[in-house]
Amino acid sequence: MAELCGVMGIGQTRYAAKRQELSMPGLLREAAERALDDAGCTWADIDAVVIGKAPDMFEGVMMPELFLNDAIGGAYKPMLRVHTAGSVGGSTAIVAASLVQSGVHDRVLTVAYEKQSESNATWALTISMPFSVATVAGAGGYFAPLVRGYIRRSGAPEDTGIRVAVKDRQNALKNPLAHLQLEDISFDMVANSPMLWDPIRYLETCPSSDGACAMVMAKESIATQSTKPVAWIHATEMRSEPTMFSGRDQVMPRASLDNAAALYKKAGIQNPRDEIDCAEIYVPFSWFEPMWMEGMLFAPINEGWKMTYEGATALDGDLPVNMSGGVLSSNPIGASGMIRFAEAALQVRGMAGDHQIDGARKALGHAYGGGSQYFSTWIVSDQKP
Amino acid sequence: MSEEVSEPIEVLRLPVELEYQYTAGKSASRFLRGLQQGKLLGQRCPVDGRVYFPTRGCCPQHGVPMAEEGSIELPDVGTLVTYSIVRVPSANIPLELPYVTIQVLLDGADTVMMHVLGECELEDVHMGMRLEAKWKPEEEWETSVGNILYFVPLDEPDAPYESYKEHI
Amino acid sequence: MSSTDESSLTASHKLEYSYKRSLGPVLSRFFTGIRDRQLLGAKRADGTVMVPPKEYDPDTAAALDELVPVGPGGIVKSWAWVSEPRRQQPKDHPFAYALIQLDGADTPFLHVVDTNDEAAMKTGMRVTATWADEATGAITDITFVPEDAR
Amino acid sequence: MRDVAVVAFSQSPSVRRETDCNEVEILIPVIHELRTNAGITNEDVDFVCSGSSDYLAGQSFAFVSGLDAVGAWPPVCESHVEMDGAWALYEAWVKIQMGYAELALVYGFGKPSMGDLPLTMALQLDPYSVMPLWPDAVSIAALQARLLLDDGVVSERDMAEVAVRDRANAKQNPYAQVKGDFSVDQILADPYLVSPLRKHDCSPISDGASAILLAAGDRAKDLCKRPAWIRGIEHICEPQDLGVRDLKRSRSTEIAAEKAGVRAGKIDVAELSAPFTHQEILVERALGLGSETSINPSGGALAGNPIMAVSADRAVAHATSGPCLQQNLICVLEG
Repeated sequence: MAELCGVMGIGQTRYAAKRQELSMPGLLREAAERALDDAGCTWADIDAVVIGKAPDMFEGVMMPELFLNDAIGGAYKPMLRVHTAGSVGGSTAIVAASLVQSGVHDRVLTVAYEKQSESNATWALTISMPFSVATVAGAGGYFAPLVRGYIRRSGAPEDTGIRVAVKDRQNALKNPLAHLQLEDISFDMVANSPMLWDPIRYLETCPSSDGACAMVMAKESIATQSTKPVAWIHATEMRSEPTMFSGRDQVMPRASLDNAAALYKKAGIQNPRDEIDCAEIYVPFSWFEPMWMEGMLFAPINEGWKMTYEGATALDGDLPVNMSGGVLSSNPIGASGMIRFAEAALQVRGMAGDHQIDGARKALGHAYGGGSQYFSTWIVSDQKP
Repeated sequence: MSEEVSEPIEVLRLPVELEYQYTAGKSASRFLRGLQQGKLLGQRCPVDGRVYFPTRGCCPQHGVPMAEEGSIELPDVGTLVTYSIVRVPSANIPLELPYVTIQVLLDGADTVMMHVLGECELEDVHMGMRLEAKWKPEEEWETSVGNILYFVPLDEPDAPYESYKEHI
Repeated sequence: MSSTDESSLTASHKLEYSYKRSLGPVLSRFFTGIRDRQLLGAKRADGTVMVPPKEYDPDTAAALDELVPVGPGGIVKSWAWVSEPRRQQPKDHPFAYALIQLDGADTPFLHVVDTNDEAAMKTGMRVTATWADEATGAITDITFVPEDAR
Repeated sequence: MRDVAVVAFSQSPSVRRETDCNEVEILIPVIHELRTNAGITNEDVDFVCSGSSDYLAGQSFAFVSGLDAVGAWPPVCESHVEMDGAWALYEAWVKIQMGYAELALVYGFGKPSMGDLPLTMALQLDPYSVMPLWPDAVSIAALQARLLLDDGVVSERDMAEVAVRDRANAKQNPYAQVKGDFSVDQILADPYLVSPLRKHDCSPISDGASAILLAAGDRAKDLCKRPAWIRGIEHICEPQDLGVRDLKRSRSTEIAAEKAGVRAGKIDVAELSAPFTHQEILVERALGLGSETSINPSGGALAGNPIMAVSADRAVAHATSGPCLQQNLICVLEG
């Protein structure tokens, strides 16, 4: 019953620790203009705008979309602002797609961003509240105990995370927009980097970036007229569960597994590892690659690390993961999920440049957030469903 | 007039300062008042009877308010479920580096609490360790989890993995 | 506080951070201008001038980069009298927020008018910008006062 | 377009300061009551969407704890807008339109009494050239009111009449915060709060939550004897800059109303959630409402304004966000 929706324009900023030469409107604009150019349309062609970002306290502006909207052509148009923790970039793309799939709008612009240099991410992520005693700082402190739980459960070799970190940083060298460009990245360099939140080392963590990512999505009759390849959306899915409850599996949350099963069912995928050509997965700490290989049903439970170890997730593997360098190489938090979705779309459009996987026809974009409790995903293809 | 060309302004500092009157809520207030008296009060979910510690306003799994009469006192001993050794400083955490952040399952509780470990060599930290709370002097007790300074190892055999693995 | 007290505990909570605002090319010129005691507006495609300048036209999203001098005098288009200022607000005595249309500008902008009392405020009155002794290049460097009071 | 209807609604009382409960504790009974009244469980719900604001709560990720009140297990298909709950309702309506959901749960919650709400709202303004002056929300609205008064678009008496009407209507609404019989002359004798606004011109600051159940076609008829069918739902956002907008009318409301088909038939009841009396008049005019329409029979936002929940509440006509009616949503419902 839903309308077909195609991604016909993608724009990303260059990602960096500080894009000090840009204001917030300027940052969104850099991505949005590139997406419009790619889609071959103008501001006037856009029917609605969907903006996503993580907590407002990162930039200290309450509902900043209200002052940003007109800089990306949103004056006197419908505008929505999405916030679903770390998965927000993905959820924002899904809301934009829904506006087209529902037949409500013909052509929608979506932008997700974060300008983390305006403040300090660790502060904004863990603001101390009265009566509570802070024992962990930022996302690393929160996720490290879960990573330890995964290692204990799966018996994964302790250098699995190092291998992921090296692979993603090598991939980033093929992506000129990536924040971290570590020319001399090596196993030893990661292994010898300081242990921050044991078992997570410095070079196994994501950076803090400024950046924005934008997409133009359109209904079938418009998208098919594009002179460039279109990424057709085959399925979108999202799942959430509470942060904690008794017996909650924090390492392999059911929301992830349910989300994956529902996504593949909608996309008509029986065997994801065979049918999906490549994936952009939200991996802010290297160990989450093996964990989400299981969480996305690419590998049996407790065996995701084998895919990393055997090189299956490398650019020349059978399921390349994070060809762009991933969150480990660029992390404007509110945009990080949308970058995954957009990079998946670039792959099936054949427009991913030096990190293009030859013949990629079906790709997965993935984001997660909160205490491993929010999941959003999509499957895109060069073919209509 | 000076001839020198002044530097353009590219970045402005903008302080934001807002004050709030934070409300802990009914459930957390009971829990915090217990702490003030040195009591660790858990609450039962009225649906499955599981004991939540620290308490929450409702059972997140079932979306129902915790039974008020279901408040039960827990001992200050438990099992280390998982942990991380933190070597990164943070403005809002006054602890000396490195320190060990832990998830503890108190005996009789069905959820973990986050805290820190003390009086333990880093190489000795491991999952399943038995732990005991180290309290501040009684005259310093407030309505805060901070009344427990940290947990310390107990001289007891480790809890078996099976006994706590569902809490990771 | 007794243990039978069932009302919720409350505590004050302060959210405090000093943000770093990178300005981009247009606002950089605007704030550098303020530091150097010069107010600037942006010329839009239809020839009208807006203050403060924006990088992109609010109605058309067209990039704006032509800045022209405006003010320092202007007309009060509307005003609101703040009789009990909050600690964060720019004055520690009663003052007015006002929409001021600077000479040379076609749209008003929000700023502060400092008069002794509310009776001195009037829609249509002329005001002019005065600068703090030490201008740092922030919007708070200036305050407007009645032109005839100078 | 599919037929979609509001089939159930619940709300907490609007109160100036909820001293016992935190945000989640306000929300728990509201969602519980909604499900009970509709006779459904979480498993029946295909999509959940909420609206809230971190700055109202003074902490990042404030909305995450809302999942506790839902009891989001097994995991739910869920999304959140950092906006008023009205826009969460809109997103849920879109999901039903695309066939993703048949039954959707929408909720909004806020506890603005924790902070200094008018001052907090200054953080919505341009962070470079406006926000550093800390113009509070009442002062911003007062600037708009004086423009209208100076131009004779409204009078102080018009504004007082709106307050008197809404407060009188609110007497019928057990959830409303400010209610009673007042005379126009009596309240016009009050001093200014921020000149030219008096206390009665400003909506109260309210803590509260509300929840709505949306259903498609036959599902709606199964669940409810008299579903409120959504015949049009549209929202529009203006540029924020006060200088470039026409503050003497609400253009975004006019556009949304036109698209939503407000004038396609007689409107019996309009619920407007403008936070200031002069803004309520602007919205009323933008909608083209006449004497055949009963305005704010519940008392409207001026009687009780749980800022993030106002939406999800009545057979909504209108919700707003941003300074001086920057963003407006219009929903046309039919019984």
